[in-house]
Amino acid sequence: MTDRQLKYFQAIHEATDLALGWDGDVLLMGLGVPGPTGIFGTTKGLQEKHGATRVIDMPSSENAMTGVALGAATRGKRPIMVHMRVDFAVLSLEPIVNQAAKWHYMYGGRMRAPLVIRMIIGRGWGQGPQHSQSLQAWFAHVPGLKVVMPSRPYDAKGMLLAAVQDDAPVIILEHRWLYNLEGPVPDGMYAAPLEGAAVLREGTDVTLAACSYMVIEAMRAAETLAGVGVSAEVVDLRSVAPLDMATLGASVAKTGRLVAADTGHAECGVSAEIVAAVSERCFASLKAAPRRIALPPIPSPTTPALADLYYPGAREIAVAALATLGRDDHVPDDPLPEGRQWRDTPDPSFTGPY
Amino acid sequence: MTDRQLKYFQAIHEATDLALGWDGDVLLMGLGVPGPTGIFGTTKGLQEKHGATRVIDMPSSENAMTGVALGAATRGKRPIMVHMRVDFAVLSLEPIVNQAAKWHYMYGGRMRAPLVIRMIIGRGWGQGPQHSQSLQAWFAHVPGLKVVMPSRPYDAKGMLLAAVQDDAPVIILEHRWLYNLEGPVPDGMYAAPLEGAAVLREGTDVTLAACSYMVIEAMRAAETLAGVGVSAEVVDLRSVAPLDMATLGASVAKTGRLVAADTGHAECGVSAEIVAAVSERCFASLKAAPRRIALPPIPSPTTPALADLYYPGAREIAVAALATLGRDDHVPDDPLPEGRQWRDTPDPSFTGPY
Amino acid sequence: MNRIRRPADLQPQEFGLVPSGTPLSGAAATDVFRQMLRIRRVEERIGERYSEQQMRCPTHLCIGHEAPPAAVCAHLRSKDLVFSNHRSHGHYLAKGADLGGMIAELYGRATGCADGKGGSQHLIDLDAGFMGSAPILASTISVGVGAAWAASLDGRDEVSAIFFGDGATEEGTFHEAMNYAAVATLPVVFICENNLYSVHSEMDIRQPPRPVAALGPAHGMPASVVDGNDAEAVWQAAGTAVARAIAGEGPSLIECVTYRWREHCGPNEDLNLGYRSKDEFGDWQADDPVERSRRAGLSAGWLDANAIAFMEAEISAEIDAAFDHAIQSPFPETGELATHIFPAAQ
Amino acid sequence: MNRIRRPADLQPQEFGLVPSGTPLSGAAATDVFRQMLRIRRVEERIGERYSEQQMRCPTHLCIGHEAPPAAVCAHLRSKDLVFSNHRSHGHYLAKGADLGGMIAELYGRATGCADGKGGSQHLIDLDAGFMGSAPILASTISVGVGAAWAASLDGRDEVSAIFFGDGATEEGTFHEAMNYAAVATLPVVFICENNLYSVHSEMDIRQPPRPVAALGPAHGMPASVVDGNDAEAVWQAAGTAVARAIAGEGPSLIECVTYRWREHCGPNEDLNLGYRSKDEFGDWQADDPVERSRRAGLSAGWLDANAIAFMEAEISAEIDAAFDHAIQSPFPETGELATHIFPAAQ
Ligand SMILES: Cc1ncc(C[n+]2csc(CCOP(=O)(O)OP(=O)(O)O)c2C)c(N)n1
Ligand SMILES: Cc1ncc(C[n+]2csc(CCOP(=O)(O)OP(=O)(O)O)c2C)c(N)n1
Ligand SMILES: [Mg+2]
Ligand SMILES: [Mg+2]
Repeated sequence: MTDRQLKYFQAIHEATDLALGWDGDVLLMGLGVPGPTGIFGTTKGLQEKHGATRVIDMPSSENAMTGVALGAATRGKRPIMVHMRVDFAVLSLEPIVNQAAKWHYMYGGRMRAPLVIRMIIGRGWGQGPQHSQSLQAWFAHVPGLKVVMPSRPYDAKGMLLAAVQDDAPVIILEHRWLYNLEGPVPDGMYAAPLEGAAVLREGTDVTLAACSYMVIEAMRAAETLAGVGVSAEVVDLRSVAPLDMATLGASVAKTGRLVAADTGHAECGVSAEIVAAVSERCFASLKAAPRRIALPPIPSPTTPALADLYYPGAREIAVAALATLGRDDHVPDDPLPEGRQWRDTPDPSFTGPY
Repeated sequence: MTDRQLKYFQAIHEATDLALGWDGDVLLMGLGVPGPTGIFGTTKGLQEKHGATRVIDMPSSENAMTGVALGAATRGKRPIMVHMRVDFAVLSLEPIVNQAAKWHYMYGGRMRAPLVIRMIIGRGWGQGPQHSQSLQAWFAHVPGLKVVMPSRPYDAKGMLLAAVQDDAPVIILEHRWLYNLEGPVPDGMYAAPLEGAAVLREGTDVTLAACSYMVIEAMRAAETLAGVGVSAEVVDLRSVAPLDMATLGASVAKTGRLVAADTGHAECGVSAEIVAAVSERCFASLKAAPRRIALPPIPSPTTPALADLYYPGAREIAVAALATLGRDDHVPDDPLPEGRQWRDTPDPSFTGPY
Repeated sequence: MNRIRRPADLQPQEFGLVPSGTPLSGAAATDVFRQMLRIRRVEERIGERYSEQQMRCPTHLCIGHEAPPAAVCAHLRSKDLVFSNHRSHGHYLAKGADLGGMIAELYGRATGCADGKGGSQHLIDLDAGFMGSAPILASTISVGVGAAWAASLDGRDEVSAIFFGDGATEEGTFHEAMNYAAVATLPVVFICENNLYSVHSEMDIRQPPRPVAALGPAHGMPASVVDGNDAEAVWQAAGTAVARAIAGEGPSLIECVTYRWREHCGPNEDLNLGYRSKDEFGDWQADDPVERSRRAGLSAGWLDANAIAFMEAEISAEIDAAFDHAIQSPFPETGELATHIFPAAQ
Repeated sequence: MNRIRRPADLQPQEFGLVPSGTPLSGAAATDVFRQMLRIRRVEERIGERYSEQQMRCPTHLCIGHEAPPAAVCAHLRSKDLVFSNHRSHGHYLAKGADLGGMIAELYGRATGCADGKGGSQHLIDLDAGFMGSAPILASTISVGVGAAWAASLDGRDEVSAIFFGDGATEEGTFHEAMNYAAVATLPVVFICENNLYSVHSEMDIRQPPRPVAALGPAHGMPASVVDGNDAEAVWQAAGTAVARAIAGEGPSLIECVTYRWREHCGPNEDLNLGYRSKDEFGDWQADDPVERSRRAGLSAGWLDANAIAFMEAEISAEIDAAFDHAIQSPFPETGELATHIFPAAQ
């Protein structure tokens, strides 16, 4: 592994830059893509570098512009479309789900739609009910889509590069709170597979299966658990469709216990799929009831006073993990950093409005 | 119970007629609602009876017309909107999910949107990839929506009447293959609760938890199972959001075994939610791995030659139930009725094109 | 504007799109007529045999709509692209796509143009530049615009012709797609086949009293309303629109007013439903686009009875062969169910 | 049409919507001016205090946009309804909604107009007829049309005024909603605040060179483009549009060309971003709608220095009180998290 460190958003920027350089058919499009803030830095300067025909801004027409991207993809282009919020992409579900996901199949393999759609999951600073939805379960429910949620800069770059080279439509969900986190990122082209989970921490007592930002919380939870003598294994799903049941199964076979943590809602969510798939296929391995950590069935409130109660984190994961061991130790919440009243930002550098 | 028999589509028609008569604020809208075929008979003649201002056709503008219905609902109206296919309603997810589902919460309880949206799940006669999706899981994933899937004429009428009287947005998914099935339906107004599952057949060995058309298949499977000495309990979920965990839990506590059958896909689907929720909360009761019967992760093919292989039914449910008992008896498929080559219609009366 | 209910109500109107002026005559006229006749006969045959219940998929016949596909596609080169909707048979055939593959597709056979996986609502023939049809209203419109975008990015001289109905213009995505085609000055021809109905719903409850073509200028492109049963009128409007696209002058919108003869979906007539009167239907049948073209050809002399008889014979032989091919073809193998979910790496 | 980049580029144009002709003077003019001044001061105060990081929600200030809310709402009765977008403070205030509830909402307090659950992007005050704002582009437009539909069904004399930006007109649902408002002849006034930008994106890449107002006739309703920094011009267009709605003549579209002074979202200026020039910004600041109205009033005599000084004092006292109220208000209780997910039976 390299010791070159990049932030998550820088890794996405680098991958996009490389992809645009790698193949002249790669296109980058989205509201504000060429703009001065460049989608939180991930597309900044790329129009200047790769040209105004290949890196384009677009009208706020999420539905048709997705169809436009699909049409370009059917003619050999490899568009990357970006949505600043998952909530906006809800307007583009028809072309994604009825069309792009099905075209290869419904035309008997004659059509290919190599389409990459990046969607950012909002959180914090009062994003509220319409700027913080985390709808990966919807996409994972639909055959014909590959759905990935990189948690580390290495995957943010490598999976985007793999997605651009894949001929299937790939949905990449990026959690806003991962953007400033740093990690090792090799330079140059490399592809991180779109399938396959990663064991980020080995353990023997309980499996913490998480995706996206919840991987960060799961790693924190594993630390806490280690402090009370519990050895937790952390599995970063990386891809939510398909799920890597081999890795999950092997981990649960070892630990016998499962906590599934997702950034979305529990009901018919990714955490439900994990628990269901493990219960179906690894039932004999399970020593205790599996648990889900996910958003409560409540729209996301805006005021920090309620948002702080809304989002589960490391503490809730640790409590659930202990429960699978029949323990109910009190787990204190990590104290608020000096001078901060709320937990509604990932770090003090994040001062809104976005 | 009454011995008055109605078909499923007649029960919906009767409920709509009664609702329109019950309260002058009830409105009925949708593409083709007043048309000569009246949404497979469910809205036929209602414009003539209740007037062209309250029973309306609409432009094919699923997105905005849903917003229009929401706007009318915020002003005291109680609109019932109908989509001939779930696939068309995909265009209206933004107003349903970002808006209607959240307005009561996000405005601190000041807004009410008593909105009923009926969506028909297509199947058969080559409905194919874009006319047969069954996306109840998407709605069940979203807080603020009530999502019901009546399987019997009694509920088709009673739950629609309950939905119209409820102040929350209610999504009703109706499977096309239920439309001609008959059952007892009391006349006059009555409400069947929007929550709560129903045990349609008692049993002791295995719980078959199903929704919508899969309840019919589950009942057939229970018959088959009885023939080989297995006592299956059939639970009709009725509502997929919320799920009735009390009834499910009690049944699994008795049987120790679970097969969840849904008309949609398995991944992050309703069958995943059932298996996950039961595994989480009733783990101690489970004697064997729970199983899911759902659509394979494949778009729906058009040719009957593949569609017949695509849809699981009573046979697959029975096989899964036997597997939970460690048995692998051969279960023959029920023979094709006299003179029929395909299983792509619910009965010979169904001769397409829809 | 008065609503169009009968052929006589139609007033052709230009919103910046002027007809080419070139008369439709000679070989060009004969070809357009032959294509219209061929589409008519294919649809009639499907209608005859549909009740055998071997074509087990929703099927939308375009009898009455023959002029727009034939007259527009007459201007298209094989490298040009066509995108279509649920009522796609005419567009598919006029673009030169394979009849055998279409009939086999309706029969759900492995030899179908989509391996049987698509049916009538999902036709495709890439070799012919028929890029696909899909039944979700207006959904292929933006896709066609995207294909035109790719062509303009690559400097390929390629036109996207996108067919859709009047109902499709009520979908927001149609407006979004028109807007982008204009913003990017793309080589697109939007063809609206306005047959006055969306399933059984007439215009009054769906659109304000203005021609669909009025949307063209509002979205930054020229448009016109033409008599969609007059092959020459469609041909002249399309001539200008295709030339503009090729010249890099951007998109155009052509509204072709026409009429559907059969039920919305399925093989039968539907006067029994009562949503349109026998009288109205009669007026439109009297305005038969195929017959009008035949009469024009006979009087202008680019057609004669022998030529027509010869065409009829050729066409019916072609149709016989296509149906035989379909019926003799195997159904897809079991293994086909799970193939083509994801594209294999190339 | 030439793109509008500077105030001088603007050419007011009528697409069937003629100004009322009534001069804006006297008490009516004073009220509009006072409302504009009030909106300006409220937004300035939010801008000053936002950096204290106590208003922890995305906030879109409307400094520069004061004329449309003030001049349109001047025609609305309390029973009329307003629907709004993300840049909603001016619409909320001009409709007479409660300032204290708005500031408390920005501060996330239990006394907020949405109990703190909504924040700046989800304001509401039903008593004032402010039906709600939401930040998903164009999404409240169809909702406003639906409210007008309910009013017309019940024969209630009630107008829906719907405010949105130029970017929102790129969303298909805007077109679908316009179409239906025209089909059903509903009492709706569509007000587009065209400030030339969608976040940092200029018009050229988003819309063809035609006024947004050109969409009106295409969707069956009269429209006009007016100088959105000229309170009187907006007021006269709105006068006609509201009168039409009340008379049952149906919807109208008013495009008000104006300019945003601060960053798209947040309290600061943003010339540092470079997407618009200092020079361009300067021209628009010189075209300050509040200042223009002030000058008009002083020269016409319906304003004098004392009156203005008195207004300033009243307004700043009102704002002080609103912020004090907000800051002294409690945050929502823990139990509030799970209340109002579903409406309780009534
Ligand atoms: C999004 C969507 N809504 C509704 C339908 C159902 N539908 C199928 S065809 C049709 C009528 C379309 O009318 P038009 O576009 O005028 O085409 P025509 O059938 O008249 O040729 C409708 C409403 C659909 N396929 N897709
Ligand atoms: C559907 C959707 N897409 C994108 C966004 C992100 N967004 C928020 S405001 C905005 C700009 C809107 O521009 P305009 O409508 O002109 O209003 P303005 O901010 O200029 O007043 C955008 C793109 C959104 N909120 N919703
Ligand atoms: Mg039509
Ligand atoms: Mg703007």
